Amino acid sequence: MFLDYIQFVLAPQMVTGLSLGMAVVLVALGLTIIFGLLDVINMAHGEFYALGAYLALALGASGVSFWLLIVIVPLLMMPIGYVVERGLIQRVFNMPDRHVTTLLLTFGLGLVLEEGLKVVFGPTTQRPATPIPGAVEVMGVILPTYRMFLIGLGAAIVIAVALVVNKTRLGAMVRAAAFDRNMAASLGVPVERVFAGTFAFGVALAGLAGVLLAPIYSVFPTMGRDFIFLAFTVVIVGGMGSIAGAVVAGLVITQIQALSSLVVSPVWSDPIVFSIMVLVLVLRPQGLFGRLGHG
Amino acid sequence: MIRTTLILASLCATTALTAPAFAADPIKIGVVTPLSGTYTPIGQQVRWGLELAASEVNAAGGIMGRQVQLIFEDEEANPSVAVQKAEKLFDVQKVDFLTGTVNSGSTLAVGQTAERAGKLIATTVSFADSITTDKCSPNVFRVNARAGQQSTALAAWVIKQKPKAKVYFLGPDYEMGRSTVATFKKTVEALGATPAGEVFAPLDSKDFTQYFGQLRQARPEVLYTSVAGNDTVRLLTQMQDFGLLKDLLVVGASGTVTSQNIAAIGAAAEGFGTGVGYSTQIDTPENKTFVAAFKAANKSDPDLYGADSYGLIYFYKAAVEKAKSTDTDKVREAMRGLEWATPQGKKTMRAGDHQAIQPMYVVRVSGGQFKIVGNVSGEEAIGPDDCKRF
Amino acid sequence: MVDINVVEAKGTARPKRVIDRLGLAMRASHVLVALFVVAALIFAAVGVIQDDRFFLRLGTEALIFAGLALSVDILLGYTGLLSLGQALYFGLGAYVSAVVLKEVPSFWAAMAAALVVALVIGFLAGLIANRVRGVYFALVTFGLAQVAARAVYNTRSLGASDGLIGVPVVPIDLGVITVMSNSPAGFFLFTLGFIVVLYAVCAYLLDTPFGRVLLALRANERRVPSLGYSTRNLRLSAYVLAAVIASLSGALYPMLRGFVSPELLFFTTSGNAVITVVIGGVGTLAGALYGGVILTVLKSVIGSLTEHHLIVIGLLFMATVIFLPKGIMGVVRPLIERMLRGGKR
Amino acid sequence: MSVVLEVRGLGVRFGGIRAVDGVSFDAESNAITTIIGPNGAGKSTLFNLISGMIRPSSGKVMLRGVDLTGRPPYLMQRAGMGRSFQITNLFFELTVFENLRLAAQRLETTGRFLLPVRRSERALARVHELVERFALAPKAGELAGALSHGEQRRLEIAVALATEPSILLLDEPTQGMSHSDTADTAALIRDLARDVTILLIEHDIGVVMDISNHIVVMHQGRKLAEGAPAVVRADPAVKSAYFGHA
Repeated sequence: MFLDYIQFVLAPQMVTGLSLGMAVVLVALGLTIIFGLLDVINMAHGEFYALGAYLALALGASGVSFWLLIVIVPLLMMPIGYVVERGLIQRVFNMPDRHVTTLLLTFGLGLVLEEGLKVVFGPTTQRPATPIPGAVEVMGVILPTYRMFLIGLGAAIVIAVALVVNKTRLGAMVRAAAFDRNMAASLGVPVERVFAGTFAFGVALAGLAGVLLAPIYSVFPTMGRDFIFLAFTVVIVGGMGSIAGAVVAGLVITQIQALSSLVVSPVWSDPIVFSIMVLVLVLRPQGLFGRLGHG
Repeated sequence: MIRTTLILASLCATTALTAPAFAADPIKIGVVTPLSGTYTPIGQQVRWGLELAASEVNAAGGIMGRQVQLIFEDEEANPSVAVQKAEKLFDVQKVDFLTGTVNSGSTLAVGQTAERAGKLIATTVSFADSITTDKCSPNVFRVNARAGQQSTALAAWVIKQKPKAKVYFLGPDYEMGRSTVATFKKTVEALGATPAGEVFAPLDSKDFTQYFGQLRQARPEVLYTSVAGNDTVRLLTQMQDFGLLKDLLVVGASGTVTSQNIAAIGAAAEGFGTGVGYSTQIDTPENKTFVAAFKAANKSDPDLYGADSYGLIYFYKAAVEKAKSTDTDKVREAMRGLEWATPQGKKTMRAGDHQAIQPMYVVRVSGGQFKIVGNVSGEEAIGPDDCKRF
Repeated sequence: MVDINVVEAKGTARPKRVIDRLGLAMRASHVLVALFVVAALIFAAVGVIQDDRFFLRLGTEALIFAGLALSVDILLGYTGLLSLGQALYFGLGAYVSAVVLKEVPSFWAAMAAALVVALVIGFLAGLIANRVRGVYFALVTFGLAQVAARAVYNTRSLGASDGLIGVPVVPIDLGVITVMSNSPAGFFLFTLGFIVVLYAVCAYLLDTPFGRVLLALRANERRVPSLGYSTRNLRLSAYVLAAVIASLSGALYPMLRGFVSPELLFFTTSGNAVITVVIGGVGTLAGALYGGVILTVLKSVIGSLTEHHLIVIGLLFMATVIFLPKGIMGVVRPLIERMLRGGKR
Repeated sequence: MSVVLEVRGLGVRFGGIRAVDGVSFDAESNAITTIIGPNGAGKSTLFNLISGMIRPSSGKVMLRGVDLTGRPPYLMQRAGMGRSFQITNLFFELTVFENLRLAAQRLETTGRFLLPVRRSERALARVHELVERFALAPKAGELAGALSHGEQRRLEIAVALATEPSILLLDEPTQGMSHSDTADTAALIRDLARDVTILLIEHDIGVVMDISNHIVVMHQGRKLAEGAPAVVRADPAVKSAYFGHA
């Protein structure tokens, strides 16, 4: 009976928690970079994620293979992000209350994008086929192949992003610009272009998350709202801009969510996540891992 | 502001100047339906069904020689907006009749507005039992099947397939989802099924996989679910990814798998069964004509929402022609006990609770299409009249 | 408008006049609200003459939501706190009022209950929300409202997802006259009066040392403690004040429409209130009233023309944030201020 | 002369580092007590400890015999402590007048807190007194953010003084000022000391020696020496630790 419980309930719960966790991490990754490095609250992040999924769907329908989409979609998202940053965010960047102003601006952008997706792609739900179908059973625990692949690829993406931000010259430039804009400018860093590029990078990551998650979570115009609160929670709990923080918080929170739905009613899992966020904000406002580029 | 006032004032002026209706004036039917937000696809079916019927009626000379005019307003699936738009249609557009609301909250709130304004409404979509039971209104009619009718039909069929079936229940965790599960559970248990367990997932769940362990452990033969829309897409495709659809009969509420999400679910929808008031497969000449016309007009199959909305216009036409008037009281009287023809067969509006009695079908997905696998007569499925207000 | 907040400097050879800019701005807001009231009265008169129902009741709804926007402006415009969950209190007031009215059809009982509940819940939630600031405050208020909405959505005794219908028409006994809540012109005028009173209370409070310290909080929170004020108490006071205003406005909703539904607590409601304030003009109070009317007219007009009205409203909102960061009042109010100053010179 | 402020064994640790360690001194009424020391000596931290911005891990702060240790800044202010900041810390979006009025309104009785501001006559009178004294009268209607640096530094002191504190903590009031402005400010501070006890942090050693009655020398978080200017100047330890490096 007890073994049964582990095999059928506890172990699958933890494995699926891990794959959901990786999904949240992928969405939160771009958010935390934009948040941490640019100090911009991108409320339209969920809609960029949706846009990526729709691009994948549209291109996939015209015959582009999934493996190519993983590369093409983020590349297509880059210029969109760049233009949004230069054309919109940059305009309000120096207004007195940057957090609130950029939050409001991107909130408006999210509304427009979401409705735009509906106009272009229609309101019905769509779904690309699972790129790698099938499942393996390990000691009675079912592991769908694509989810396993996603966990692996997600880990690789996180490591690659962390390396770019922390180890490359480009990353150093971005961090310098984030830490002290004026000082970086005086050192010859093209701050405005670096910021736009960083935003574009974050948007591209959102698009990549869209490509990878569409087969599991399906595609519809309001899909952007799905992960966004969870992603914001992860970013706050992990620490703004901290990649390691986002990973740890993403995995831990979804694990808590998965296991709490076993112990208490699933309906409480959202309030529980919310309470964790408030608790972290109160006890450790800088998040578990502190802020990137700010010691 | 002053300009705004002037614009509003002039708008008031135009409406007030509208002369009393002449025989040749069109009959106006207001449609308050979600054209934006999550329920847009349903609103679209409602719109297509109504427009098709109205154009047919108009081509055939209208209702009592008067053309039918549909006036659409977006209710954003929000009762507050629905009520505001309903008042606009009643007071400004002076519509004779109103329909289109989708979520039951909107139907109930708009029904109350109609009652206070002395007008009639009908829903073609909302299936919450309460609308024609404890929260019934003399001014509200329902031409579609309610949850109870659907459950009865489905339960009878399930038991025929698997007598004494072990049934697992999975619903969205909110009042509607819970009550739908409860209704089906009661009906199916009365017929000899044994419950194997139940779980309620939060509305808009991203990942249902966390409930799969419990599901597998219970080893049910039948899974009943009342999730809807995108949640169904996720539930069924994720079950497929986990290989859980093998040897499991999946059945659900009528809104679980619909023409809006069946394409997205794909192969994972195969074998899904539900009890509905309509299927494109109904083998009658009327239905074949309807399906063909609907497809030609909208490049899409009708679903139950489209068909029930289509039938509504004929319901209203029959009532007005019987009453020889569009007056609320006279039309209400005419509607009570009215029998009328629809693509899904003959429907009867029960006088006691304003609930349409209609034959029910059990349909199963096969090759991406709903195929009829069983049916229950209208009288068998309808259940008692629990409306005590009139 | 006799004295114009000019303060005479004492003890100097040449008396100097220092114009109190904040007082002047508040006076300009009063003028704008007075214009608003005049326009609303003309609107009501036209409505009565035309025997209109719909536009008067739509106007009433716009005023009720303007009350919600007013509460957002107290926080955002005067205390510097962006609440993304103000619908929590609006919905709270609406539900409390609906439940009370279904039991005892007394206007004053409903309002008193909405007031007390808002004070209690506002205080408790304020203790949580005010532990954090800035964007974190926005996210925490958002989360609080989500949790509350979910709770209502799942509570059978509150009608769950269907909401509560059957809120009766109530007489509002004002001593001299009694207004019925289903009288289009009567309830419109009553709501107008009610919202103007809410405005007046806010405007009064913001012109006291208390209100000025709130502004100081917005301008530079770090400096406030060394002026001798506890920032936490101030923020909590502002939060509770905003909760009460939102709740009292919400309490009028079921009287007008006869029902409440969980959608009143959803993010759309909070988001619309923020859009209202930003378009009308943050930190002007009058902007909430004008914004409320503008957004209602926009939604009603554009909503009937296209189902994609959210694109139009979204674009308009973005344009306001970029080009008119102080909203419509940011353009209009300085003109009024100049008039008021010019008039005195 | 009576002792206004007593600081006893005040210290704080950040992590393992003792940023301020067991500092004791007195500030006497109507005198200027100046804290000096090289960068990183812990002067600003000491100020933050005294004014409640940082909670001390040890020691005591007493104002006019009342133990205020560990109270939050707003209660410190209410107990009679006014302070200015090293980095100008004003309400830049508000006028000079409003900056001062906000500070002065604490002079009013509690009952006036919810009455219109124009009823706060005492506060308004105080503002007029201050704009004259600090030569800000012509600028009273302008936004604090629009003032020159020197004017902002003056306003910073005026705001701290507005509530008529028993002791005024000034953190580098001449920071970033030109020579002539510095001299004017020094004169102003000396003038202020006629009515109020002043505790000062100052870098300009000329100013320090010129206006201080009493000097406390800090070094690496500890008090190195204290005494009258002449005494401190002659102290060999101070010479090597401070002037030697300066």
